[in-house]
Amino acid sequence: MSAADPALGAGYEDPPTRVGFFTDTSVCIGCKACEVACKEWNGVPAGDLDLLGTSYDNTGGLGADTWRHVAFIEQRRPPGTEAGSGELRWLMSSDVCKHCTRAACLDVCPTGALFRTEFGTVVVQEDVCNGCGYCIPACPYGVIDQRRDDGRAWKCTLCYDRLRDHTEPACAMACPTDSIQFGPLDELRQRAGRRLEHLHDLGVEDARLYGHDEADGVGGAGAFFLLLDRPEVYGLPPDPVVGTGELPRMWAAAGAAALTLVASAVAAFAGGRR
Amino acid sequence: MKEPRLVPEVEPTSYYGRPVIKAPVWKWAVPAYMFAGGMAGASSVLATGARLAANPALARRARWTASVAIAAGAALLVEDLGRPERFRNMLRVAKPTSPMSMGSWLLTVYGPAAALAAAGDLLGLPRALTRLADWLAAAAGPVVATYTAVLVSDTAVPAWYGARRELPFVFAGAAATAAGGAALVTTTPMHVRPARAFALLGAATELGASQLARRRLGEVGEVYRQGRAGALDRLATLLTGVGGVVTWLWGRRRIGAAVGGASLVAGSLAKRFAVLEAGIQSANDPKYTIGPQRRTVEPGRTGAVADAPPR
Amino acid sequence: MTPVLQRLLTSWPVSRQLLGRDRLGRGPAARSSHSAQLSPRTASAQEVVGSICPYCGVGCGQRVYVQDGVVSQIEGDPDSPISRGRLCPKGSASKQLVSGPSRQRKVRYRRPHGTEWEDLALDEAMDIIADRVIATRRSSWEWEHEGKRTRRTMAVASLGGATLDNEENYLIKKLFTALGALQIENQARI
Amino acid sequence: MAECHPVGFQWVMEAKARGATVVHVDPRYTRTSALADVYVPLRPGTDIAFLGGLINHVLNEGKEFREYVVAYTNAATIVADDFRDTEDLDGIFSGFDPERRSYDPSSWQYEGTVAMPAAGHREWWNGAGSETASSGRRPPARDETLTHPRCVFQLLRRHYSRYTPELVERICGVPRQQFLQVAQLLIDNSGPERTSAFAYAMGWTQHTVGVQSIRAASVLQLLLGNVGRPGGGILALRGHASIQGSTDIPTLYDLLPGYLPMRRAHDHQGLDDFVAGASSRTGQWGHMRAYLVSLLKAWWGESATPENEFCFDYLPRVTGDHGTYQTVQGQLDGSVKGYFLAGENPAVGSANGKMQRLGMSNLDWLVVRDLAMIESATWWLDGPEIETGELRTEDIGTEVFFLPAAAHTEKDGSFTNTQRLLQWHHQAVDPPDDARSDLWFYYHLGRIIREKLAGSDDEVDRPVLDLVWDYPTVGDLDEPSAEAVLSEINGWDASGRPLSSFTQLADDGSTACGCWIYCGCYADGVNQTARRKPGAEQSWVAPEWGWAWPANRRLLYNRASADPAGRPWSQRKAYLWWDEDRRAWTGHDVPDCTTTKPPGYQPTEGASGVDALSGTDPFIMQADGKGWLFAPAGLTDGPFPTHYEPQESPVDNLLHTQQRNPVRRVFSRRHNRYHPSGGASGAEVFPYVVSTYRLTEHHTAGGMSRGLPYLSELQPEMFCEVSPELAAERGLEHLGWATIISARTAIEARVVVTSRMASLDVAGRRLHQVGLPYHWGHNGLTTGDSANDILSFVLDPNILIQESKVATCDIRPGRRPRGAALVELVESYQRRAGIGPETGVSNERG
Repeated sequence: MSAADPALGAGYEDPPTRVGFFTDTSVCIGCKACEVACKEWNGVPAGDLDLLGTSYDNTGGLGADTWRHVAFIEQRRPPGTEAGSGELRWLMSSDVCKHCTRAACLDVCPTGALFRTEFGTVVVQEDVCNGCGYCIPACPYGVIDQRRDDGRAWKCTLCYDRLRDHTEPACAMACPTDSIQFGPLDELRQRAGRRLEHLHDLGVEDARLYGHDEADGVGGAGAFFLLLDRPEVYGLPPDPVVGTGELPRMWAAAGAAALTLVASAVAAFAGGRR
Repeated sequence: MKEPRLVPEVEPTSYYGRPVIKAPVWKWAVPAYMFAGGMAGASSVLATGARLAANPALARRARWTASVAIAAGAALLVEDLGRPERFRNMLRVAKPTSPMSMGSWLLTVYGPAAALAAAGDLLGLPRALTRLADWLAAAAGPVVATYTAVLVSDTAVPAWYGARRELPFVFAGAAATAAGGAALVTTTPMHVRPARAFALLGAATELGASQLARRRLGEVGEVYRQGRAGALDRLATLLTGVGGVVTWLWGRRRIGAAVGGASLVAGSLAKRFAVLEAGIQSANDPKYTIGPQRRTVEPGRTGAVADAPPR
Repeated sequence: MTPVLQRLLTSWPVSRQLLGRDRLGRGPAARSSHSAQLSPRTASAQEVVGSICPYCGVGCGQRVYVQDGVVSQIEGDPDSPISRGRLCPKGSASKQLVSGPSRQRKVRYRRPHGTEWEDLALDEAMDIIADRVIATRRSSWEWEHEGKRTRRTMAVASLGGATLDNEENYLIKKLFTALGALQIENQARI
Repeated sequence: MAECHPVGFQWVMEAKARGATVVHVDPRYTRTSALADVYVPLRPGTDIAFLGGLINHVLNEGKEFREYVVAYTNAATIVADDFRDTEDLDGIFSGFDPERRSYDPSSWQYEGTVAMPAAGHREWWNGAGSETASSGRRPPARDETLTHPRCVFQLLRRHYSRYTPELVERICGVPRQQFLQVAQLLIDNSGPERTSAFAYAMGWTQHTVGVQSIRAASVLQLLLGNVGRPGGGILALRGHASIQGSTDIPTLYDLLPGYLPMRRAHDHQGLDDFVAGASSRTGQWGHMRAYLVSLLKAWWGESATPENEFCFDYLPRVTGDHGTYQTVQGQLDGSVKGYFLAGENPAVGSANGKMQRLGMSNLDWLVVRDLAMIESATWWLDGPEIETGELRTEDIGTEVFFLPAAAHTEKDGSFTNTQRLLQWHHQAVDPPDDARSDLWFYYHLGRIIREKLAGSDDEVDRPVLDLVWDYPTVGDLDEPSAEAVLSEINGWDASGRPLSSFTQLADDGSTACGCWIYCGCYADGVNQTARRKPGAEQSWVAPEWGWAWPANRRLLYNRASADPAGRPWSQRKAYLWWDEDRRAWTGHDVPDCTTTKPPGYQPTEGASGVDALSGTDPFIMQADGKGWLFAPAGLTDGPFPTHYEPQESPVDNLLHTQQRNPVRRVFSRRHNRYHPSGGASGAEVFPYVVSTYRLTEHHTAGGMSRGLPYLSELQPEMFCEVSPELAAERGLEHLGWATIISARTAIEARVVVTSRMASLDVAGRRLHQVGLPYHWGHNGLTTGDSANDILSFVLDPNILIQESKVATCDIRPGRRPRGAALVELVESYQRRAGIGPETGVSNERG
C-alpha cells in the first residue's frame, strides 16, 4: 500500500491498487489519437472549427469538451544543453487531468458530485453535479470546466467505466508510441525513474519528471509526466498547491473577521444608547 | 554557431500566453449573493445589538433587512447554478473540506433563523422562540458574512488565495458597511446613530484590509488596480468614501442618512464585483500563476525558451 | 424504522458519511447508485468483430463492437502484431466515419443539364448504368488501332480503388477487361 | 512517418529505444523530425543528388559490403562496350531518340547477352526482339575483382564520381557537415553485424524522376548489403488501406493480376510470343506462361481452351500510355464518355483539379461510389469553375449517378497492407438504406450487363458472355460472397481443390488462379488472410497473423541474409540459413528460394525458371538472380538514377546541361501550362518552391476525414506553411490570408509562419519554400481551396505518376480574387512569365 493511498483515505474498505497515467512526452509524436479516442469513447462534443495559429494545436487547452489536449511547442534549443541535436526542437505533450492525491476539485465540491473512486482516481458524477462551478477555479492545473449550454462540470474520468471492467483507458490504448502509459501508479513511478535516468545518460539533460513527487503541493499526481522543459512552457503550473491544507487558517481568519464585525457592532452601540 | 536566445530570460514564459488555471465561471449572481449574505449577516448582528440597546425601531428594520437579503441571496445562488433544478444536492453531503458545503448548511440554519427573528411576532410565535431565532441569527450572521471569503480563498485564483488572510476582513467590513447603510436608509435618523457608526467602522475595516491584502499580494495585487476590477474597486472606494462623509456630516438628517446609506450599500456591492473581477483577471493572465510559483520552485534555474511564432 | 425513512437514510450520502468510513464525503459515501454500477459498452456488446482500419497502409487491427445492429465502438485490436491495440487519430475516429454525419445513404441522380440532385431507386440506377455502359461501349468499340488488333473501348474508364478490398478490385479488373475497357486506374498512380 | 503512419512509427520508436539512430530527411520539419536524432532539411526534388552523394561516398571510402556486393549484385557483370553514361553525353544515356523522346536500351545490355527486366517496361522484346530474348542462355561475362573498366561497379563509380559533398550542398541545400554525418551513420550501421533501413512515401514517388529516386535507394542499400536482411530494406509507406492490393490485383491499365504485363497491340502475336517477349527464360518469370494461363482459366473457365490459347485474344490491347492523366485528356478531347469513381476523389486528390473537373464536365455519364458526397460528385453544382464562370451548371451535360458505398464494417473483404500482408475485415453490420459494397455493385452490374447481352451473337460481346461470373450471393441484400472471390484469386486445380502454392500452377489449363502471387491465401480451403493468432503467441515474425504474398513470406529476398555458403552473415542478424543435416534452408521466415536448393547449387545447361538460378542468387525475380545496381532494361529513363531538376525549378541543373528528365511525360495544353525554369527568363515570376503533403489528422483528399467532427476540429482550416524569412519578404502575417499562384490557377490559404519551414542556400542563392497540405476541398465540415489545383500534369516516364512534391509558385498576402477576376490574375501571371504552349516542354534549358 503506497504511502498516500487516497482511496483508502477516502474510506474504501479494501480498494484495488491505485492506477494512473505516466505520460512520457519524449516519445509523444503529437498525433492526437488520444484526443479522438477519448472523445469517441466518452461521447464528448466536438469543438468549433477555428485555426488557433499555435503550431499544430487547434484544441487550445483542457476543458469541458477537451479531456485530452496535445500541446505543441516550437522552440530553439538553448546552446550547449544537448549534444548532436539540431537547432529546432518541437515539444509535444498530451495533457490530461492529474487525478491528484489531494484533489482541490474533490475537496471543494459541495454536492459530492466529484468523488474519489476505488481506483484512487477523481470522477465527476454527471447525475449529481448541479453546475455550482466551484471546482473550476479551485483546480490548480485549470483542467475542469463548465460545459456551455449543459451547465455541469466535466473532465477526464480516467475511463472509470472501463476500469470497472479491467480495461485500459481509451487514450492509453490508442497511443501509438506508448507515450501515455496506464498502470499501477507505483509501477509507473519506478518506470519513469528508470526512463529519466536513461535519458540523462543519453545527454538529454532537460528531461525531468513532473507531478511524480508525493511531497508536492497536491500530494503527487495520479497522472504525472516526463517533460523536456520547464512545466510552464507546456502551460503547466510550476508549483501547484491545493488550498485545503490552508482551510483551518482561513476559517480562523474568518472567525476573527466575524468577531471584528461583532466588535464593531458593540462599539457602534457603546457610543450611546441612541 | 548557436543563436542567441530570442526572448529575454527573465520574463516567466507560458504556453502561448494562455491561462494556466481556469477563471471562475460565476456570473453577476455570485457577487450579488456575497453582498446580500454579508448585508444579512451584519444586519442580524445590528438587529440584536439594537434589541439589547433598546432600540426596537432599528432592530426591527435590521431584522427585516436581514431576512429579505438572505432570501434574495438564496434565490441568487440557485439562479447561478448550471443546473438550478438540482439545488437540493447542496445538502446531499456535508463536507468540511468544502467551504461552499459548510456555507450551505450554515444557510439552512441562518436563513430560517433570520426569517423567524423578523416575522416571529407577526406570526404570533411564542416570544421565546423568536428570541431564540434572534440569538441564532446574530450568532450565525457574522459567519454568513465572512464564510464567502473562505470560499473564494480556497481556490487556485492568485488574487484570492494570495489574500486569504485579509479577505475575510474585507468581507466583514463590506458587510457592516452594507448593513449600516441599509439601516440608515430604512430607519428614522433618531434611531440610526449606531448604524452609522457600524457602517463607518465597517468601511474602515474594509479599506484597511484591502490595502493590507494588496501589499501582501505584491505583483498580483496590481489586478485590483487595473482593468474592470480596478474601475470597480475605485467605484467601490468612492461610493464608500462619499457615503461615509455624507453620513458623517448629514447623517442626522433624513435625506443625508438615506443618501449616505445608499451610497455605502452601493459601495459594498461594487466591492464584491471588484473582488470577483480581480480574481478573474488574475486567473486569466498566466504570469500571476507562473511568476510566484516559479520563484518558489527554482529561483535560479532556467530551461529552453518557447519560440512562440511572431504575433 | 419505516421503509421510506430507512431508504432515505441509506440513500442520503450524509447518513452514509456518519455511518460509514467515508467521514468527509469524498469517497464511497458520495458515490451515486448510477456511478456504482457503471460498466463499459464494450463489456455488454452483443458481438465483437475482427477488422482492419480503412485508412492507411499500416493495416492496424481493429475490434468492432456491435449492439442492436449498430456499431457501438471501434478500437484497436491488442492481438495484432502490427499495431498491438494502438490506433492513430483517424483510426480512432472510425466509428464516426461509419456512422457519423458525413455518411451518404441514398442514391442521388443528376440529369444532364440538371441544377439539383434528384432521387432514384437503386435498382433503377443499376439498370440505367448497365444500359449506359453497353451503349457507350458499342458506339466506341475498336477492333483495331492503326492496323493492329486492339479489341477494346476507349470510351469507358474507371478510377479507384486503393480504398477497396482485393476482391472488389478483382471483380472490377475482371469485368472491365472482359468489356474491353482497359482504362482502369487507381490512387496507386497518383 | 509519424505524420501519416503514426502507429507504424511505434516500431521506429522501439528501435530508437534500443539504440538505433533515426535520421529524417525532409524539406519540412515534421512530427517525424521532432522524434528523429538527426533532421536534414533538403530542397524538394533533389533526393537523387543526396542519395547519389551517399553512393559516391560509400564507394570512395570503400565501405561497400564487398562479399555481399560481389555475390548478390550485378556489380561484377560487364556491360557491352556501346553503352555511354550521362558523364559522357552530358546528362543523356546512349540510345536516346530526341524525336520520340525515348531511349532504346539495346546499348545498355550486358556484354554478349540480353537480360530481361523483372518488371516495368518489358514490351521492347516483343515481336522483332523476341528471338534474342531467349538467348539469355549464356551467363553474362563477370569480373569478380570489380576492376574491369566496363563492369557495373566501375560504371557506377564513374556515374556518381561528381556527386561530392560540395555538390550535394549546392544542389540540395544540405550543409556538407550534415551530409557527412548522415553518410557516416549509414556506413557505421551497415555490414555483417548491423543493418540500416529506409522508409519512404510520396516524397520519393511523386516526381518526374520518382522511380529513379527509389532505384537510387535500392542501389545504395545493395552496396551496403542491407537488402533481404532483418532491419534492412526499403519500406514503402502506402497512403491507403490497400494501395498495395490495388497494384497486386491491379485496377491499373498496364498490368494484369500478379504483375503480368497487359497485352500490347502487335501484329498477330500469340500467347507464346507474348510470354517469350515479356519474360525471361530464367528466374521466377520463367514460369509466366503457367501464371497467365491460370489467370485466363479463372476468367473464362470452360471457354478458355488450348485451342483458343485460353481466350488470350479476349484481352484488350494497350497502344501507349493510358494512365489516369491520359484518361482525363481523353475526357477533354471527347473520346472518354463514361467514367466510374470508386472511393476516389480526383477533383481534390489528383493534380490540376481544373482539368479533372473540366474533363468530367465533358463526359456523357459519371458514376460516383463513395461514403460521402465528395467534390468529384458535386463539381457541376459548386465547383471552383462554377464560381469563376468557366462552367455553368445548366450547360454541363454530364449525367451523374451518386451511389452510396458500404463502409469497411459493413462488408467482408481483405486489404493488402504496406507490408504485402493480406488481412481480412469481417462484416459487423448491414449497410444502411441504398449503401452497398463495391463487390455488390460490380457483381450485379456485371450480372445485369450479361443478362442484357444474353442473346447477342456479336463477337464484341463474347468475352463478357464467356466470363465466369457466378459468385454465390448471401442475405437479403444479395451480397456476393467475398470468400468465393478470394478462393478464385487463390486458384484451384482441375478437380476444384484449392491450390496452396504458385509452384502448383500449370500452363496446360489444368489450374485456374486469379492472381499467382496470391496463390496460397486460401490454401486448404481456409481463409488464411483471416488468421488472427495473437502476436504475443507467435515469433517476432508473426507468420500466423493474416497472410503475406508470396507464399506468406514476410521478408523478401531473405536468401541474402545468409552468406554464399549459407551461413548467417552474423549471429546478431541471423534470419535464414542452410541446415546441412536436413539439407534444407531454415530460419525465422519462409525461405525466398527453393527450400532444398543447396548454396553450392549450379544450374545445369538449359535449365529454366528458378532452376536456372544458382544457390547464391537471392533475387529470384531477376533473370540473373542478382540485385541490379545497373538496370540493363525495364526502366525508360536510364540504367542509373541521375539527378535532374524537377519540371519547374528556380535553379539550373548544376550537374548537366540537360535540365530535366529527358523522357518525362509533358502535355502542352491550354490549362496545363508550365513555368520557365532555372535561369530562363520568366522563371523569376514564380520564385518559390512549393511542395504538397499530408497531415496526421486528415486523410488524402479528405473524403474520409473532412466530414468527421472529431478530425475536422483538429485541423480546421486550409493553411500554408512559410518560413519567417519568406513571411518577411512577402509581408505574410501569421494567421492572415495568402494567395498562392501558379500558371494553372491561384488558391488561398491561411498563413502559418513557422521556423519548421526551412529556407535553404542553394546554388549560391537563398531559396524559400511554401508548404501546402492538400486535404481540402469545398465539401465537408472544414472546407478550403485544393492545393493540387495549382499543380500541372507532368509525369514520371516509368509509372506516369504526377510531380506533386515540387513545383514553383508565387505567394502574396490577402485572399484570392473571386469570380472571373481569378482567371484574369492567372493569365496576367502567364503573360508576365512569357508562358506559351512550348514553355517547359522541350528538352533545351529553360
